[in-house]
Amino acid sequence: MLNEFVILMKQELLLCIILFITLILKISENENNPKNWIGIINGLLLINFLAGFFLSTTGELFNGMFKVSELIIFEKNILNLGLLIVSLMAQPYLKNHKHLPEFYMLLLSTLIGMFFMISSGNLLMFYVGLELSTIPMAALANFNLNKANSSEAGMKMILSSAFSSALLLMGVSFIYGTTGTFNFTQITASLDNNALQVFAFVLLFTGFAFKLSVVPFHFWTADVYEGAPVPVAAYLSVVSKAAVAFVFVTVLYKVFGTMANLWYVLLFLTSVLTIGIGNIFAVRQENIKRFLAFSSIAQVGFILVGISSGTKAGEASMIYFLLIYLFSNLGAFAVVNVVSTMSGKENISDYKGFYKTNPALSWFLTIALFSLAGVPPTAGFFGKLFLLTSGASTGNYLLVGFAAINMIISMYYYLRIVKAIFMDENAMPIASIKTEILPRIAIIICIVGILATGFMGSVYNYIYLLSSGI
Amino acid sequence: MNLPMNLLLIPLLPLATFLLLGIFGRKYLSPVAGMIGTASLLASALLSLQAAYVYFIQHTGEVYTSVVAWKMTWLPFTQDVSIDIGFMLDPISVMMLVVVTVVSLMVHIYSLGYMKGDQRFATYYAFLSLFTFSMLGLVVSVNIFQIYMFWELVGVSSFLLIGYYFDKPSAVAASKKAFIVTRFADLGFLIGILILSYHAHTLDFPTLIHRLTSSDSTYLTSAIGSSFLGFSALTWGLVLVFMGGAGKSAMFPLHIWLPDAMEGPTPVSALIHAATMVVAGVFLVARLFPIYAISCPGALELVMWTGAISAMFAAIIACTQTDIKRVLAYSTMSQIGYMMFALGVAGYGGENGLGFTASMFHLFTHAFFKALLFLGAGAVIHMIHSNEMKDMGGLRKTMPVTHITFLIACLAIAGIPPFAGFFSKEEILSAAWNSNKAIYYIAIITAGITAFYMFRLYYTIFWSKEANQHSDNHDEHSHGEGTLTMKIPLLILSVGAIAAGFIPFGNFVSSDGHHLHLPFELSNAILPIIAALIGIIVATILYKKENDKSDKIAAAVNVLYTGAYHKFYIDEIYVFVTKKILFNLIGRPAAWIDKNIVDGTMNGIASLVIWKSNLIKSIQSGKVQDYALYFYIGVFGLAILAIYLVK
Amino acid sequence: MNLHILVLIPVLTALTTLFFKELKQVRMIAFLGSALQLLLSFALLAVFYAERAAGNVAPMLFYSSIPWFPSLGIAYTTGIDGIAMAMILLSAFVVLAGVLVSWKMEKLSREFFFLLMLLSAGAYGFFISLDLFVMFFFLEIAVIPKFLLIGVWGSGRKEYSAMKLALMLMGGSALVFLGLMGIYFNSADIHGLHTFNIIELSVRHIPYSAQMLFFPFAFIGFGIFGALFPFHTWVPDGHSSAPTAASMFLAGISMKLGGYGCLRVATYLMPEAAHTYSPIIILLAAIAIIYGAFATMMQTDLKYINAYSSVSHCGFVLLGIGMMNETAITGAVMQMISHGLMTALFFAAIGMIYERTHTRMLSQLGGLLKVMPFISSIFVIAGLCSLGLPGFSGFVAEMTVFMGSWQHVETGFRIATILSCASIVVTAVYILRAAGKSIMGPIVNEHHLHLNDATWNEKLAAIVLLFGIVTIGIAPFWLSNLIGPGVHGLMANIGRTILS
Amino acid sequence: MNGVPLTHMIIVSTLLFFIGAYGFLTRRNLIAMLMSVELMLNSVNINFIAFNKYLFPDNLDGLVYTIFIIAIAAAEAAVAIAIIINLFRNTRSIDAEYADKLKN
Repeated sequence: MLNEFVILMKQELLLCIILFITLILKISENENNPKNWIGIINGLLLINFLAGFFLSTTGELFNGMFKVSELIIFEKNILNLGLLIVSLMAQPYLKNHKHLPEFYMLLLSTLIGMFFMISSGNLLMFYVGLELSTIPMAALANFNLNKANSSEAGMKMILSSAFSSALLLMGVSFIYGTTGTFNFTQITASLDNNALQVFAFVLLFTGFAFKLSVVPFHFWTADVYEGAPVPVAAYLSVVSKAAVAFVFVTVLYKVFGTMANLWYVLLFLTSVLTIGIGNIFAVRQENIKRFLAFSSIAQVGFILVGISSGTKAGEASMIYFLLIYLFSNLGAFAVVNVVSTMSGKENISDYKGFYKTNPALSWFLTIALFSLAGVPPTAGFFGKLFLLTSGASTGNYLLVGFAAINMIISMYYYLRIVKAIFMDENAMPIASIKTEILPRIAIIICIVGILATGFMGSVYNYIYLLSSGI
Repeated sequence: MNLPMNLLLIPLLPLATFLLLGIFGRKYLSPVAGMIGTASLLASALLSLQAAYVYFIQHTGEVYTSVVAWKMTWLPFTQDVSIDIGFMLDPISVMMLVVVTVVSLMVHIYSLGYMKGDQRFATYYAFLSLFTFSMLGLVVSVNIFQIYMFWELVGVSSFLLIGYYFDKPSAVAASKKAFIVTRFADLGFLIGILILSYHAHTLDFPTLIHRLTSSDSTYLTSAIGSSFLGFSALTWGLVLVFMGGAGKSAMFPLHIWLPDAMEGPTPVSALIHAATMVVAGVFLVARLFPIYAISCPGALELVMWTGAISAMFAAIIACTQTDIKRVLAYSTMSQIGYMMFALGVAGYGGENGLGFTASMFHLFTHAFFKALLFLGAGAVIHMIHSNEMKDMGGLRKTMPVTHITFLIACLAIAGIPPFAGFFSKEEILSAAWNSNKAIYYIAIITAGITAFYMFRLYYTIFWSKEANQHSDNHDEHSHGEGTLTMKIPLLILSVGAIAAGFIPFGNFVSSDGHHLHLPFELSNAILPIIAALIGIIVATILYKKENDKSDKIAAAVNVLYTGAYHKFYIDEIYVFVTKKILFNLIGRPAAWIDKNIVDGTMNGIASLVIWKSNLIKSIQSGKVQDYALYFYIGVFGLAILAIYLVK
Repeated sequence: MNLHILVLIPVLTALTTLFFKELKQVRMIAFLGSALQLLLSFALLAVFYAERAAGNVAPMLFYSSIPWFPSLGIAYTTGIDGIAMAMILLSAFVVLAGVLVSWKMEKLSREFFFLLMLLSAGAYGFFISLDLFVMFFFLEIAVIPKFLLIGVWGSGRKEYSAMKLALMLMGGSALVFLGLMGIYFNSADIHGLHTFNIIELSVRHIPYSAQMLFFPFAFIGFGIFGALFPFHTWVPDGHSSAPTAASMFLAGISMKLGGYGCLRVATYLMPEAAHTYSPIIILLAAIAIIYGAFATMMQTDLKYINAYSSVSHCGFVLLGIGMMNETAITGAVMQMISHGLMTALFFAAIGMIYERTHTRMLSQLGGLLKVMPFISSIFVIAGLCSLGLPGFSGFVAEMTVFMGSWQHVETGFRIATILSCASIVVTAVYILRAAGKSIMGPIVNEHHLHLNDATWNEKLAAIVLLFGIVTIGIAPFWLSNLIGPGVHGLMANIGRTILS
Repeated sequence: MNGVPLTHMIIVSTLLFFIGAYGFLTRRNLIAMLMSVELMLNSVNINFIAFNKYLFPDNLDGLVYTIFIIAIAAAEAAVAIAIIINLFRNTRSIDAEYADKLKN
């Protein structure tokens, strides 16, 4: 029993161990530089990531509250990778920050929360995981303790997430009231689509939508990204979003599969809104973090298009896209982080003439942006196109057409930055930057991922098999 | 009848010369270029004489058939329609071979002296060879599309040669004009080809002619059956093909390029714009003559009237021009008009074919005396350094050879026996008499006018003013009468101008290949001779001595005179149509629409997006409570929608 | 013979350039790479002929298929017929010439040649691929290098042009993508399996209703690449702002991707719809031809002149495709080849002139024939080819298109054909106008008097292109023998009408 | 069970929920907004308890869930207040209206 418990929860447990190690580090704090800790912790995270691939057994714990499957393990590995990259790229930001251990503690606790959320087979477990992944995030958003923007971001995040989770809970309570259980499988069994359940479902839906920052529940996103430290923004934009997306698909497909034609309409509507609004806002952003926020909103819209098909292919392409999106977005954020910590500049206009001084970084940023825009040969092309393909598989060409047309707008604003980097003249461009080793590793991982993932069809097929395996 | 394959060298030698001189000439061969060109052309001239000998003299049997010496499929379109390149000999093509090579040879020799010291000497000869090649390829075509191809090639080589003095804006303009006008005509030619080939399912000459003439062929019925705007497809096709011919042969109203084309070097004018290229149109109609004559007399009528009008019209204008080359240009146009309406009045086979033979005969003789006239004029210009009559006069002493040969040519063109022009013209007139009186009288009048303006030209150049006036002040920078190489061609050609008339032409060339005995009654000959003499006498009175009679007459018929002097304002009409209508009413709007409307929409869409995004930015107000409110609205909006959907 | 090498070599060349800094090394690498590519294409041609001679009548030679995304039915499928073969040859010629004319590209030379090679790789991949998705992949690969090439190395309003080009081509590919989706999801076989494989698709009949819905997307999408009126506006700006080599690539290769796609994807896979829509296609093509020609007449910038004339000439491609009979389509393909070579040569000449005189304005040029005879002759030859002079490729292609178009007996089609024929006159007008103003006439600017003529690399570039143009112009039968069977294979499908 | 039917419970909780929501949308003081959120959560708790007691009395799922909600709400409040205090440190105000530096 214990043995099985350990094996099934190995990833969570590993994280907990690392969490405690950081805690100990914190307790035994001596003011001599925390720099060398970064190395240690990153090492641990690397181990954690690799360990995810071993001893992967499937099963259930706590009579179905906690499930583990091949797919879930894979998703957790993706998240681990995200965490690793984020912590690597965070190094320039953290190295002079005096609360380094707290940063990691909060970060790790959010990840643990996500893991529980992903494995949850029960609304209670899900709720706990969700909150565990949300509340520390607000603290992280506020991690620039003496910056007004940062604390405003934290405030906005915590309040709106509290608000949304209240609505979510309302939905949960109605579900409970109509079905009398929190267990997913039993809920599915006893759904009869009466008005209260539909309402409850909508409330749950909005809860997810809020976390995924789907229009019109997205407003917090841009502000928080702009205010929060860059690594946190990166983490928010990729890891937490990915976690929620994974759960979202499970809930939609498995729990509320009977309401398919209902949530199909909801997804249609929200995805159109999300892509459109995200693009239109992204077009005229000046701050690059804010710009990436809106672009990521638009990306979520594409994810919804993929999900809306309700097929295994949809789920697979969603996961595949999220993997690629993780590389692309983290790559972009990594460069932005390096630049903003070294030069303090965060505006697109500051990047004019960037290529003259920092060719390597320019190419990295460009490749990442191209991947976000979905331009071959970067992997983003494949990710986006598979999403649209699975969206079209149900004959929903209207939505796909809308998305495809919007790719032009998104093309425009990504190319805007490329233009600034390569073409615009600038009297005093950002000075040449010496990238340190860890963030460079992070960037390299991302670029390799971007360039390789697309061509390795095996990755997609692996995911496809996993998602159809369940 | 099989031909020696070395005849293929006739067109190939000039081609080789062109490539050689065109690629290496400028750098390496500049001094010897002329020699090379002349030599190779001499060779091909001899070869074409051999061809004539083989074809006509060694020929056994009653009928001259067309012989295809060599042919290959060049570009297949469908199973039965394809462009073939080949080498076909029949009476008219052999005749043309001789004409082209001989005249071209003369011009080559002449140019040795005339173009001496020109810095683009080699290029000049390269272009000459290119033209000769194209012209030869044209006349031996087996396939109507082959003719079209070489048609374009002669067009472009004439463009290159007219624009030879490319730093003279007038030359550039003239070359452009020549190319574009003929190109416009070629458009008709092309569409004509498309129509004919579509109905005949072939481009091959013999097959085409057979299919469109034999009364029982389904092709012919289909061509006649399908009609557009009331005319049968066949009529359209033939008329459009003739349009191409009219363009090249400078028939009214497509003649406007020919006078300007005189901007080119004078030997070029002699070769291209007098002897060979401009008669290509006549050759084309002759080539398709059976179809015209048998299947579509209506089209032939058009040919006839176009020719007659052009002949008269050009002759009138020629009387008023003061630039000697332009006078010759208009006379060329008028003479070609003769050939055209000669074809027009002709019928197919036997005696009716007289016009055909006559036309070819005139083409043959005209080539000699007109080339002679141009080369003579060239000699004059070479000495005077001017084209204007007013700068000339009394040159008979300073340049005797030119004077004599020029006189011979004038007599020939005026139709005074026993010179060549007389015979050919006489045949044409009798052909016209047999078929259409109106044409006959036009022709007679034109003959008179021709004699008049030719001798006006002759007298103003060689008599009129007193010689010594300018001979002295020209001596220092004039080359006398020019080098030997310039005199020899004049002499040779004048021999041709005298002797060519005595060839029994009917034995060789006729509409159906049979021998045709050319009738010759003095009764028919009297009237034209009288007309010619009248013209000459009037010219003598007016221009032999310097006086003001001519101006008086001009003043008397002022309207006609100024009209003719300005070429009846045809050019102005063209300029109006092209500049005003094509450029301003189509070109400018097209460009404007592209810039502002088509492009504008594309940019408009882009700016629309930006505008929208600025419009809705206030939604993101930054106040957390507004966000919550939107959240709220979203939730309940979705909830209402959902419940509505489920119910 | 393995086709993948055709993509591999440019990619490797591109990657190799990254390891060098000096212009001398980089350009030499690029030159070697593209020269090798040209040789390979000739070798491929030889093998191709050998196979055909050996009686291999397979529609696609050197067919190979490597599974890529099996669950989506995507495989890296390659193979060529005569049409693709011709296209590959064209690309090889243009690429080599393009590398040669940008011999003195001082600014960021490494990146320049890298992008150039990437672009060419995209083109080759597009022409050899038989899988719609892979095709689309290569089609899109070609977009971004153009953006950078124009925006970084261009002249004039380069940012605007680059952005415009990128966005319009992106829009085109978005439409293409929808078309592909439509084809893909209507291609279910008896087991309900979908496929992207063109060979497969050609035998599966897509329902007529679906065709009617998706043909416009596919055709217009590819048409935007091929300068379909009224979506041609990227052409003038893009071409005129681009550096010489990029203009050559754009007009010589990229625009052909569009025409090729219209033929191989839209028309070939959805013939019934194509038949229904053909009047519209013809109309647009005829408009593009005439209107492009007239718009050219008004231009004063040499590059704009050539760009607009490209619009007009590419109209012939669409005209031929729209006529949908064997001759016309053969003509369309020939026109693609011919226009590719010719316009590349034209842009090369213009680039050489611009490099020396630093102006492309007709008003500021004149009498260049005196000072730079070689370049001027090249310019004139390109012009003559573009106005369809026999002996050059343009004549062959246009005549074939006319011949084919005339097979259509309906009056409307006839009128369209006549209008298109009429464009040869307008073409003559603007070509002679351009040549007369810039090449002939007196010298307007005495500084031009001591300019030097073409250097060896420029001469080589011109000769490479001339070789192609003239061999087609003198002996077109080899080209038609190459293309003919390919088109004949396509006709098996295109000939299909709604009735049958 | 004596008298009070489930519907009353639901009505109460719903009222409480909307009161909380209204407060969240209208109060300008951040702390007050936080309290309104707590109201909403409590209304949810009432729901759980009521459902559990009236509909499914045989197990304690709802009750347990409520306990979790209360605990988590406490944690949330703690973090929120910490952040608000920090905001106050930086801007000298806890007025929601003035915390709008990040916008558009």
